[in-house]
Amino acid sequence: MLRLLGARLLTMVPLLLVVSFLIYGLIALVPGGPETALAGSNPTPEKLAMVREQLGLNEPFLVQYWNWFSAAVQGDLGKSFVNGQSVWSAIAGGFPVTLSLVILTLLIAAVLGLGLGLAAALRPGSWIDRTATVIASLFMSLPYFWVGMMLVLVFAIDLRVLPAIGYVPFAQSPTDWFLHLITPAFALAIVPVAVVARQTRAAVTGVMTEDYVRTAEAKGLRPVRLVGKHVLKNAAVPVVTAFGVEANRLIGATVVMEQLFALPGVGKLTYFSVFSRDFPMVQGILLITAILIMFVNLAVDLSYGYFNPKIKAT
Amino acid sequence: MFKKTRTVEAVKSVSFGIDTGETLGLVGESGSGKSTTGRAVLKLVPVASGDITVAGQNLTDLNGRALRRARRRMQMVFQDPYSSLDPSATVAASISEPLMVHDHVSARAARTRALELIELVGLRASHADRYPYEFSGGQRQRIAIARAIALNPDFIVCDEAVSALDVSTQNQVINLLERLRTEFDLAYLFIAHDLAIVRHISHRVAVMYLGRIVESGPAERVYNEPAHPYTQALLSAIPNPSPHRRSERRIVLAGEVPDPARPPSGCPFRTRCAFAMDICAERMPEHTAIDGGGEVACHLQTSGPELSGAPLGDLTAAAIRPA
Amino acid sequence: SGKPGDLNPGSTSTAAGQPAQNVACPPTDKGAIDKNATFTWMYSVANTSFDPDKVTTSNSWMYLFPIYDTLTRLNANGEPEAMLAKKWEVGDGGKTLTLELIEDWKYHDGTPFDAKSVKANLDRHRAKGSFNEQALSDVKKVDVSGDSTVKITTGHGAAPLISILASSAGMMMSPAVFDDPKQANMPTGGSGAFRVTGYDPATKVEYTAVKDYWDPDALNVAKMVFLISSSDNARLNAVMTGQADATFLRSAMYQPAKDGGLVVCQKPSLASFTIALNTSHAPFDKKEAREALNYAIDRKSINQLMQGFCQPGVQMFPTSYYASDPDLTADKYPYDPAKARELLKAAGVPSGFEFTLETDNLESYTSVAELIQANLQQAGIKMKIQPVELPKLMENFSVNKTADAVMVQQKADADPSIQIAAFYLKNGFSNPGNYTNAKVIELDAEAKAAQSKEERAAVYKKLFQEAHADAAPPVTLCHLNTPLAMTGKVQGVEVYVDGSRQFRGVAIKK
Amino acid sequence: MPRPKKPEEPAVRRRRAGRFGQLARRFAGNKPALAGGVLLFVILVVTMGAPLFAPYTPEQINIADRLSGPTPAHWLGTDALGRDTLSRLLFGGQVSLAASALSVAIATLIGLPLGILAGYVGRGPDWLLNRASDILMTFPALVLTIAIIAVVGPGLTTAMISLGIVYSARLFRVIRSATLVVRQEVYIEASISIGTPGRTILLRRILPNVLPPLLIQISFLLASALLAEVTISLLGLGALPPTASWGSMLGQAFAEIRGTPSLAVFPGIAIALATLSFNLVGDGLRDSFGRATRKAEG
Amino acid sequence: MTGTEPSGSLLSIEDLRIDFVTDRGWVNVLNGVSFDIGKNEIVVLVGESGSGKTVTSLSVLGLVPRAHSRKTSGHIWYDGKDLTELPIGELRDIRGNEISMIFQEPMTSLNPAFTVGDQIAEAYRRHRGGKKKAALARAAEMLDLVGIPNAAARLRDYPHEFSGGMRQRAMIAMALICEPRLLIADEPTTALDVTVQAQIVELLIRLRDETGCGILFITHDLGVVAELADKVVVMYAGEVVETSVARDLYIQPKHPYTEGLLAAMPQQGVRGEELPTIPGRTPEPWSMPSGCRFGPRCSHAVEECGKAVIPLSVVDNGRSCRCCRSGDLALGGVR
Ligand SMILES: Nc1ncnc2c1ncn2[C@@H]1O[C@H](COP(=O)(O)OP(=O)(O)OP(=O)(O)O)[C@@H](O)[C@H]1O
Ligand SMILES: Nc1ncnc2c1ncn2[C@@H]1O[C@H](COP(=O)(O)OP(=O)(O)OP(=O)(O)O)[C@@H](O)[C@H]1O
Ligand SMILES: [Mg+2]
Ligand SMILES: [Mg+2]
Repeated sequence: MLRLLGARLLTMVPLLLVVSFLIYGLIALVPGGPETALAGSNPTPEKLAMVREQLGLNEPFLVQYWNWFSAAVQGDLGKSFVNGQSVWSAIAGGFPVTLSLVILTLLIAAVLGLGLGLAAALRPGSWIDRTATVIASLFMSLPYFWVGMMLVLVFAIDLRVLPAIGYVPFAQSPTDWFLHLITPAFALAIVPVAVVARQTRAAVTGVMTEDYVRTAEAKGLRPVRLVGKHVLKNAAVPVVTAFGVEANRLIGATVVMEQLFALPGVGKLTYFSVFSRDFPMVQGILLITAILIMFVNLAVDLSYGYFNPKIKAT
Repeated sequence: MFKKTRTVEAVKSVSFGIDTGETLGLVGESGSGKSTTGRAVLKLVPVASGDITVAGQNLTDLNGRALRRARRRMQMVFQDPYSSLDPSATVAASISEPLMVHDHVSARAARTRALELIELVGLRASHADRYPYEFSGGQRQRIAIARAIALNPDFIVCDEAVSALDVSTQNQVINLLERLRTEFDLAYLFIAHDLAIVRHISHRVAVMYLGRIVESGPAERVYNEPAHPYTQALLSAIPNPSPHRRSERRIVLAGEVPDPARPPSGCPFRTRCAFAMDICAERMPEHTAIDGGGEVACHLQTSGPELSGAPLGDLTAAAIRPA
Repeated sequence: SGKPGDLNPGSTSTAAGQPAQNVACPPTDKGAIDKNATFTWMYSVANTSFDPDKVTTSNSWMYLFPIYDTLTRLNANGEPEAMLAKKWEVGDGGKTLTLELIEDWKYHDGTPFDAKSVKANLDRHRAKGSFNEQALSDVKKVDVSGDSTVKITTGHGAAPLISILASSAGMMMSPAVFDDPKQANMPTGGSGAFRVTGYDPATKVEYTAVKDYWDPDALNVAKMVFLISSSDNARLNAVMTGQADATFLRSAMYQPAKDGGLVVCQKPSLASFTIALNTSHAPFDKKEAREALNYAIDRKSINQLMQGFCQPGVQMFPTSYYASDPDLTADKYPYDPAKARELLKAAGVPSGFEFTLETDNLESYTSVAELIQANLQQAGIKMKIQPVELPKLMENFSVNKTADAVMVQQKADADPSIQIAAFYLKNGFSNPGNYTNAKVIELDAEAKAAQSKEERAAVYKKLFQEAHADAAPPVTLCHLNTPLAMTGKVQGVEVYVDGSRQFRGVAIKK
Repeated sequence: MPRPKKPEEPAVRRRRAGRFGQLARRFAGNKPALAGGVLLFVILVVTMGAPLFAPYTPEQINIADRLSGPTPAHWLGTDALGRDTLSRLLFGGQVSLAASALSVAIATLIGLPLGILAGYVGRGPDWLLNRASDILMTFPALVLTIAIIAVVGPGLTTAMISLGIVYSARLFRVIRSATLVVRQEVYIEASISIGTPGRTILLRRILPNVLPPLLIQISFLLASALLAEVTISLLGLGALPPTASWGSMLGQAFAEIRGTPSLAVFPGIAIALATLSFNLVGDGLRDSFGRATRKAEG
Repeated sequence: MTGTEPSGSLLSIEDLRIDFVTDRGWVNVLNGVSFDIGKNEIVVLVGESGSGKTVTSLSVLGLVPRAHSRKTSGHIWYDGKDLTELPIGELRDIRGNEISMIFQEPMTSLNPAFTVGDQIAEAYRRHRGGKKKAALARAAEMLDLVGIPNAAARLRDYPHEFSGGMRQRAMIAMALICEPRLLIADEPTTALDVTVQAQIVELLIRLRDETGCGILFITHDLGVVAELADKVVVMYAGEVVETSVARDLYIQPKHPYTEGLLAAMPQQGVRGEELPTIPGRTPEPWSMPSGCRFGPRCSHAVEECGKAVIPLSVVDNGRSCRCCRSGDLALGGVR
């Protein structure tokens, strides 16, 4: 296991190198440099030139990349063009918020999605199944930000039971943390809930028809154990895969959601930096998210080995 | 046709030849390399060393276009009737494929020929535009056979062509194969694990174990006077329908087939052989000619005390204990 | 007319269905103030720096006013008031300004506030590379005479300085921290009523009141928090749920805010919607073409679209401002597509022309652009809309000078001269086509040297007449009126006529 | 005495139909799928026939009649500029659907041939293409698209092309693994043994058999792409005004969401219905193909 | 009705009729299946693919997928209880305990996600309780009994680390761990090599001799039948067409279908001769012929065969047959 992990981590290194190169190049090689953003509302050509010089934008591209990358490896992602803040600390500041949001979203997706999927799969064709399928199809079709907006109107503005915006750290007040995040998390979760429910239903119904489930049934196992042990572990791979894909997608969705809910997370930072052409920030965010996604993918891959020993063997 | 030379080296130094109009049965346990051998003959798997000669033409060094051209002389019928036909192509399209590829005939001409072939294998022309899933296993196998004979090949490899079928259907297909063989002077390499079927259809039989041919020879000789302990065991394992012979002892081989990736030293069969001697672990037995025709690779025949080119026949009851 | 008026039942309007022009925000009730309260303001755009020399846009001043007191101050009505300079005097034929400073005040880091430090600040502000360099470009030297007197000498005239010193160019920062780059993120050398005690650049700034502020009447809360969200809905939601105390509104949010029980107050401002033209791109080099553009735009419908929050106007500043020509009212350019077509003929483009308008990609800009697009169509002018983000907009228009025209919200600067320079003078930041008009240039210089406000007003009246006669760019569309929405507890918030956001004296009711 | 009942008549008459005919029959027998298909058809007809159905032109401004709720003159009301919501919805559908079709088409153009190539050829090309898709999959699609637009400039086409490139990695994976499965099917080996050239095998044997997963994936990607279009337009990075798209309509509606909520409701419903129809069709295809495959397996 | 119930019978299936729902609506899959299994008896159920052997065996333990099927008549008597009517909880107590099952596909019948030992021990813990350790020890014993060397160590292997023959043995170990009174083996050898097949058959016979359990052995290979059967039940198209003591069936089949099956056995053929076949193919469940289901393929068919439903009737001394001509036909057996 550790060896496998090590090997996988090693293969991530060249991947990361290519990814970082693309990220840097994509942002830095575009015509019209970032200096205008920096030079203020009435820049003079001299001022622009000065800024270029300060940013090292006059160096050859490869040198620029290498400077950036070697600093990044040492944990220095540079400074914001806009406010001079360290990119790393800006990301680190928003990270707990986004992580909270994503985790809560995935939790909702897990509870509701698995619940709906299992309920549907255990009685295929029943009204439970049909209801769950309809809910899943509907959830899958609603634009999440639209749902978020509607939820705010109802729960925050009309009913005044939930806050409309903002974030409270978990450490400060777990209840407030939850109350502030539940609306955006629920809105973000609707698609994952649908995906996980559908995936679970498909996987579980698939596994339910497997010969080994019949074997287990022939042993006299009761349904709880039958499903809880024999079915779930085998159905887990596609479900976990779906979670991985959704986690990836969520990172994009938080950009919109954190905006609507004024959450001080990485998503909001992304929006803010992209629109203020804060290139070091954008590069840093893309790099960090790429690494995160790599780790999510790695975790998903490694979980396959647990759920299916045969995969581990190959 | 195949000359009686060392024609094929597949799996591990496997050699045999087949004459025009002849059927060679290839039997052995699962994983013994039967399919690989069959596929190697058609160069469907890379052949590391050795020669394959069809009608004097050496296939070994052929590649690309030349190999594709050579393939019209030899065809294959696969074991699984459910997966050997493209589910998205009609029966007529599947049968026409070789015609279009090799004879570059028009689609219409190919279709006409396909209809003839469909009739030839005992289906109705009205079946031509159906898809494989609409057919039973036996019918599919007929379609596969129609495709195989479309180009009038010299030689067909039947890889477990009837194993997946019910007895009655199995017999229908065998009858069809026999009819076609006599009609078109075909040669078959007939791969099967059902020894009873092989006995019925084969002129000669080769027995494989762990990637090697351990015994070969005329079918009658091999079945009546097996010279290799493994052949003996195989034959005794054939379920016998006659209730009268129920009391006969059966040789039950101990243990499992070794991992082909790590075969035992010396004779591959020695780990399960009741006659294993010291030498069996040391040296690979040579192929030795045997009375009644054929060859066997067993130290009992060369280094053993008792046998020497004689069939194993009478010894068994006394010497082999059930596991 | 019907519909829009119906949507604004509270309006006192007549024809165009406009809301009342002046709705005062609740004044401070000295007796009912909670001195320990926190005031939370929510804004759309983040701060760029806490160093008045390192900010990149005047938008950031809002974040700096609580920290740094300015030498002078412009009150909500745009009138100069005493601040760190308790008195001033223009002398030497209008060329010098002498400031008399308050005493017994210290920077937050303990450095005494004195004339020496003021000189140091002013010199730093006008140094090369400072954001305020241009605003103070006319300053020739700063002299210290005594502990609390400073004399500023200018090249053309000192009058503009009085209001310029109320902007970032007049913000005072402890000289001890001048070279400390950390000030950009955590200022410690302020001179104002608040210190920054929490900062999360894209999200919020937290201010805590300083002890013994020199003007105790101007400090009524213990804390201020500025939250940032560019989502209009999020901001309004925050105030409606009480998570924030106040925010500004876009026109579409006005009615819902009132319906939601919020206090909404407003006043005309100096900010305007304008279309800046690149006169090097034909046919904008032709006066007739520019005139045609003015006639082809239906300013009233824009105001309707903005629910009455954008008063039609045809000159840079509203007529209510001293630097304007009161006679240049909106009816100087009635909506008249036929006339526009004629003018196009005169400009040599009888079958109209095509151009691309770049504008901010916010919905409030693009819908105005769409309306204009439809207007211009009537006159045979095909306008393509290209929404881009603000930095890109500036880059395309002012730096690379590739854009034909841009539509922006023009904020008032500290002094009319700055805005005039940007649009009417050679190499002006918003004048990529280098449009020039000799008379305007002459009048601009005259205004700078004028001694009194009245004198300046007269010069500016002439200047804008000239500009109008030449249909000088930009094409002013309307003067904005951005309301504030706040909870019932908030007092003392004022709408500043120059569009700046200042919360001096804000209080929360007990 | 046991009296065996006469075997029941088959419920559905056996009909001569090709494989896709069979599929269509199964699809039609699946109620949700059929509903999805009909819905999709209706959506396509009304949006593509917008010039016929729309009561006004989508850009026709009437500021005096702005923000009206549903009225007899404007069934779905008007927007902030007084434009007819129904007409904009119909024309906007063209834009949104075409945009998602564009990104999916790009994804298919890249993902399908490369997926088949990687799956069929294996070895070096497979390794290389896999790494390339790894890299693409490492970027969060939406963030990347926004970043690209921010530097290149807005426009639906740019957005959808970049989205299509990101999606191509997903499609590549699906096609590649489908090809891997098909590739080791015996009928492929049969074709090789016949002497069929590789090109013909790819086109005639592999391609038709990876169509099922392709179609399924395409219908789901269309749904994703539609939502992405909406998100991008919502952020003001999508369709250029005055062109309506469902996303830009929703974006504009958000500004008025309190005053005129119906403005947000109708595009929301249109988006939901279109996505729903894509998903239902995708599900239906999967079920139909799934059953066909299962049946083929015996 | 079936013949008289042997008093010593362990399990008795009576007129079982099951329908399945398919694309084409409800189709009949089992039609009046009746036979008994005695204590210590090996009953072999033979028939072509799709004749209903598996459905019959699954219905004993109530494992026929409920959602797609319905029982329209019949009983399965065991210990005085009708298993088809037994509450599911009680049936679960019988499953794997008193009656256990081995399935057709050794490759897929073991759960790939758990170790072999875990899966064998699971059945024991379910019915006998106790510590996991004790159950594992018992599982090792069982693996040893079915002839897997180094059993204790192999418990920790996953199914994919076993060969087909070993997996089938593990399945047998699992089935036997609670010492069932009836073992149902659904084609346990079909997927295996001849030599392994022989091992398994030997093993089952030995187990019957040692433990005295009844065995219902399902196969389509008449050859295997002769090796171990006490009694043979022949099925065709969802119906039992003939039941007989094994030896008699071979010497003198009573049903033309049995005759055809016996003749078609490859062991019967002589090289060069055309192999005997039964013309036509088995009817699809949705288009069953009326009257005798074998009628259209039967070379002895007369007009009467197509008319009425033919009952399964006793012909002589414990044999029964579903043929209206069973009295007048003299059919040939094994040569
Ligand atoms: N493509 C392949 N890659 C790796 N190993 C293979 C491949 N094909 C066959 N083998 C191995 O080669 C050996 C011989 O396999 P082959 O399929 O020829 O056996 P067989 O005698 O036909 O068995 P069966 O009766 O099961 O068909 C086996 O051990 C098999 O695992
Ligand atoms: N779940 C199911 N749904 C519909 N039909 C079914 C189902 N299971 C079995 N059948 C049908 O019931 C009939 C009997 O099937 P069964 O599996 O009992 O045959 P079998 O005799 O065991 O065949 P084999 O020798 O192939 O295992 C077949 O026609 C089959 O198609
Ligand atoms: Mg094989
Ligand atoms: Mg079966």
